[in-house]
Amino acid sequence: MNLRRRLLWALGLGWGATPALFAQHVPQEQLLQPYVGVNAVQKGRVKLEIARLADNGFNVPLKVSVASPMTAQDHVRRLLLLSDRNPRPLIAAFEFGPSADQVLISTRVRLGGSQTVYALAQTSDSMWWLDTAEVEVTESACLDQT
Amino acid sequence: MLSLNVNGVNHRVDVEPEMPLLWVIREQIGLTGTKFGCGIAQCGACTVHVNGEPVRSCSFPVSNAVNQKITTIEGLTSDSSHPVQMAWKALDVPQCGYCQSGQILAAVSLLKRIPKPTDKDIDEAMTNICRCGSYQRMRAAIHMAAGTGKGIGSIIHFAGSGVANAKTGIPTDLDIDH
Amino acid sequence: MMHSRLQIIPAKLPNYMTTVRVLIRHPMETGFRFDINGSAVTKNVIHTLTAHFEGKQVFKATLGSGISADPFLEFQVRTPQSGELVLQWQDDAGQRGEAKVRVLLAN
Amino acid sequence: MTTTSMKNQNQGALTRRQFVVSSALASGGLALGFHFPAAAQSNELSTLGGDEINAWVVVRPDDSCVIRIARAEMGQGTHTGLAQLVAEELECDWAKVSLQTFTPGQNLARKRVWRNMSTGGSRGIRESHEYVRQGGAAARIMLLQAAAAEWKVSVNDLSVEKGVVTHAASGKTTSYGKLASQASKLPAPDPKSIILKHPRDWKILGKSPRRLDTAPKVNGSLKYGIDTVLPGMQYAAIKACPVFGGKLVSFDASKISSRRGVKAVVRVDDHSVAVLADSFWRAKSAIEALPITWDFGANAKESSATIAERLREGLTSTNNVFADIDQGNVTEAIQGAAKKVEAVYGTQFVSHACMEPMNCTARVTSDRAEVWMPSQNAEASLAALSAVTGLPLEKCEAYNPPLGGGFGRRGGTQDYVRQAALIAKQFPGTPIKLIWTREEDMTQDYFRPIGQCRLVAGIDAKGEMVGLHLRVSGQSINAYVSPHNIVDGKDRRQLQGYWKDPGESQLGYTVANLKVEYAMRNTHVPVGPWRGVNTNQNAIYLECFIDEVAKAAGKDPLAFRRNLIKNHPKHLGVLDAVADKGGWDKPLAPGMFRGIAQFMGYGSYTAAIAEVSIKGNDVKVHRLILATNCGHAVNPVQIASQIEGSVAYGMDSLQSESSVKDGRIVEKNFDTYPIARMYQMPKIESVIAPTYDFWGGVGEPTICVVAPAILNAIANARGGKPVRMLPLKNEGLRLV
Repeated sequence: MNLRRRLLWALGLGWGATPALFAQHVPQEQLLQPYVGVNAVQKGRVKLEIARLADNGFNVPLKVSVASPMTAQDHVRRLLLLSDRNPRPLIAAFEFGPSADQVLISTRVRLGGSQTVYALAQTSDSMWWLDTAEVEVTESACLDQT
Repeated sequence: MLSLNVNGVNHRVDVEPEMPLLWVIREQIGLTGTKFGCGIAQCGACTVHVNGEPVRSCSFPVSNAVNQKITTIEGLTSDSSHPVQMAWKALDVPQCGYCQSGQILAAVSLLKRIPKPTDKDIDEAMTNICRCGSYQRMRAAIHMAAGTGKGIGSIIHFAGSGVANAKTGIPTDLDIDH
Repeated sequence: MMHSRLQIIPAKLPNYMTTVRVLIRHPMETGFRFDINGSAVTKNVIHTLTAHFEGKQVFKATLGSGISADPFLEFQVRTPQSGELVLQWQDDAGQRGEAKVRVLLAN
Repeated sequence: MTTTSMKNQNQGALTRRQFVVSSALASGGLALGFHFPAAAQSNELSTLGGDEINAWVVVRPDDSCVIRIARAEMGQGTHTGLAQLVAEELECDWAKVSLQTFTPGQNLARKRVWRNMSTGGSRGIRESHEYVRQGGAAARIMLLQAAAAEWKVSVNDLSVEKGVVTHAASGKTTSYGKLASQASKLPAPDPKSIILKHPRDWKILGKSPRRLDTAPKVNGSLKYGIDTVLPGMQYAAIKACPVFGGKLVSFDASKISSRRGVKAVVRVDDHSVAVLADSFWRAKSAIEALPITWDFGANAKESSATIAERLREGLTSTNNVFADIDQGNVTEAIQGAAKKVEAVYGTQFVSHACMEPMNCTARVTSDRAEVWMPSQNAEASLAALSAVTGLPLEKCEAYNPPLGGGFGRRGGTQDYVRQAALIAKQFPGTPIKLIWTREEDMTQDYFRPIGQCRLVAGIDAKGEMVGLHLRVSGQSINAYVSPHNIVDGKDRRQLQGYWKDPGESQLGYTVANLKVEYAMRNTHVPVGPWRGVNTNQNAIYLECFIDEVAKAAGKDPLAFRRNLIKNHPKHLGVLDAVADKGGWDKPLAPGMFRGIAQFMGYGSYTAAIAEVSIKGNDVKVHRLILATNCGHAVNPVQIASQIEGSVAYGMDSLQSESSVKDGRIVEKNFDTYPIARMYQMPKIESVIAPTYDFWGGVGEPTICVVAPAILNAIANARGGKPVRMLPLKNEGLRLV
């Protein structure tokens, strides 16, 4: 059961209810909860770069970096890319060993409609760090409902 | 070199004799009010006057226009004061407006031929395509320009609870200065 | 089998970081598309990509349908000495891919 | 890449300043008071000699007000309507209002302060009315605060009318032009503190001031995208593989390279080739003579017949079908009914056929890319340009003059912008104007999707419909353009107008046993939104069938509908309004027949009555009465314009068809693809029935009731024999 389905379930809209006409935005708390649990999430250290407008969402360049000394004592353990509107929220997860010296990832992602993209990093002290970026996916005006 | 008289100005153009007049007007002379729509004389967006007669310039070789008097929408009047243009403005005929240069020139030559046209005359003369469907207002504007007193324009009824709200100032009838 | 394009920018002193750029020919089929008869096209994405340097895992990516077709990834790995860098990936259909490159440390 | 060399490659290189000057000259004929950015000199938007009070409003010393407009204007009067919304709250003098548009780059530079720039889905006004009115109100509050500060009085003691501010107690007056400078320095009021005017207090809204953009449309001075002229510009004609999905293999440039004016032949992408020349006609003539080898691929086997067969299978199949509504027990209800009615309807592919063919002018260098294009969404054009050139958005700009029609073709699908950018990229610095021929336009469209619908109804002994089973089988737009928008594999969008959810496109009928299903059956033909999108086809299926059921039940079609619709008062309201104004109960002249239909789309409720006669195969539509409840009527005369236009568009649903043979579209131009003309048009009457408790759309909703109203009248004229498979020519009929 994916997260969105779980949400619908929680709202009592699970089985039998008509599905939403369009995928809905998942609120930040619910989007991050499966990964961070009850732990606090702070803004900072992570830097997410992504263009404000995307042509159709099929191929959107994205760059993310995490500031970290990357020592055995203090390094980035994991980095997650999340979408608040894709049918599957987890875009990608990256794991680094303490041998890494810096974290700088570039990739190309699919975005199902205008949304907020989240870059969530966990450092070796188990702290969670976050950066977000809003992207306007310019789909057919007659179809999109955002 | 071909010699063309467009809107009273002589132009010399170095083009193939078979080049359609449309492209000479738009690209060589630089008057872009005449539009490209279909290229096969079907839609009329490219209508100009040659010696006062409407011609679909996309299918009219430039060589046929040499030494003729060509009038484009820009040359119809210098101040949009032709009765057809005035009526077009008065009734807010254009929607997207792309076809309107051709429509106006078609209407002008209709009125020149038949000063007081009937609806049937209008149906027969106005064969240009308007994809936005401004036909009813075009018909009304032609009647207005001709002074036939037969233009129906837009017929608007207000109904439903909008009428009930009329007491609160919401208009119940056409409230325009047309 | 899929073809990949692999580019590395070898480490320069003093931080021993090698940049890896990899582009893999793969449709990254999302499972959300439909064919002409209205049947959903089976999901098939490269779900895992790892990098090993001298036999030790130095990077792991878990990918999903949110990654574009012909996935592109750029990342850094620490290469304190010259050695072999091995990239391996696997898709939902069980297909595996591998690319090896010898990293020569620039001095 | 096959590219012959380009002569005069540096011709287009010129300075920004030169360019701006020349394009300002080129657009010199624009009506005073209309400010289109032919080219933006920077990301900073000009204040045109006035003071910017906020993002929406600039006030000049002469008291004239410039209202900034974000959305595209493609004919519906969106710009004028939006200006009315701002001006109403601003309390300015409408006679002194002018408009200013801006670029997506300027919107981005100000963190999208103007929000969405797209026009589509009849959303231009209904989606933005609140924040643009707030923009006007905020500016008014700031101007009044400036006056209060100057006179040292309370803002509450001031009044304003037509931009003149009065302090009643002292008799002092001043005007917006004198206050602008001070007002522009004040902090913006808290949006939550702003109370918008009640419609009963409207002075500009609800009235019908003339459109602000008419003047340049009657003298040829309005510059559309296709009229863009840049120094050193070259013209491109393009040809894409006529079979969708096919590929470009090769072409023999040597056969045309010696033709006069031809500069280059270029591969654009994997399925299209372009010829560049110094005139469009030369480019077009050359590409027609260019030998091209295509790999048509497997889709060359597809035809209208193979597609129809696939759709037919979907009507009864148990594969890949879902029920969006399944209430009661439809099977039992129909089996147990006194009478059963069954029908299969079909609608065809149709083309947008915007009068201004697809076109785009592009200029690309290594660090700057610009496009001039007709676009329903300039931000989409900008994003496409950035994606094609690889340049960041900040180094790209898109200029969007008014469109020569849009109809859904120029929204999210920016194929023509991509093509122009791909060509221009190959000739750095040279502006390239790409124009599609009409043939290219009509065969490389994103067509209205094809569909069929099977409907079965059960009627009880009293003539009441006790069960309705409706299944649409057809192509999905979402599956083609945005499959990720299909939630849980169920493409509900194709059932637009049959939804139970209120607000947008709700089914108005209540049937105890009801099943509404969709079986997705796709084709190789590209599809997209076509003005009205799925409401057009879905209204034909349901509304024509309801007439069949009413006849089988021996009931009057209006009375039958009124009974089914009684739980939905707004649907009922427009139905009654159209029946009243259309004189449903009044006798008709001999030989004349009526048809009625109702539907909902884009947040608005619509209904129509058609009056038709038939002589032989000639169908004459004499009169159409269309009613809409669009919630708030911003500009009634413009609403009437849209209603009148929707008749032409709706009639084309009946007579036009883009058919498929050997994998490609057969109808290439207006000689084989009929478009409604003057002689076919009926007398149209608009019934505007706003209830002022919601905001609905205007540009699309009335189209969908035109065709079923006419079809129901045709069936009545033919002794009850319906036309079920469109276009009309399938039954040997034509509109005269």
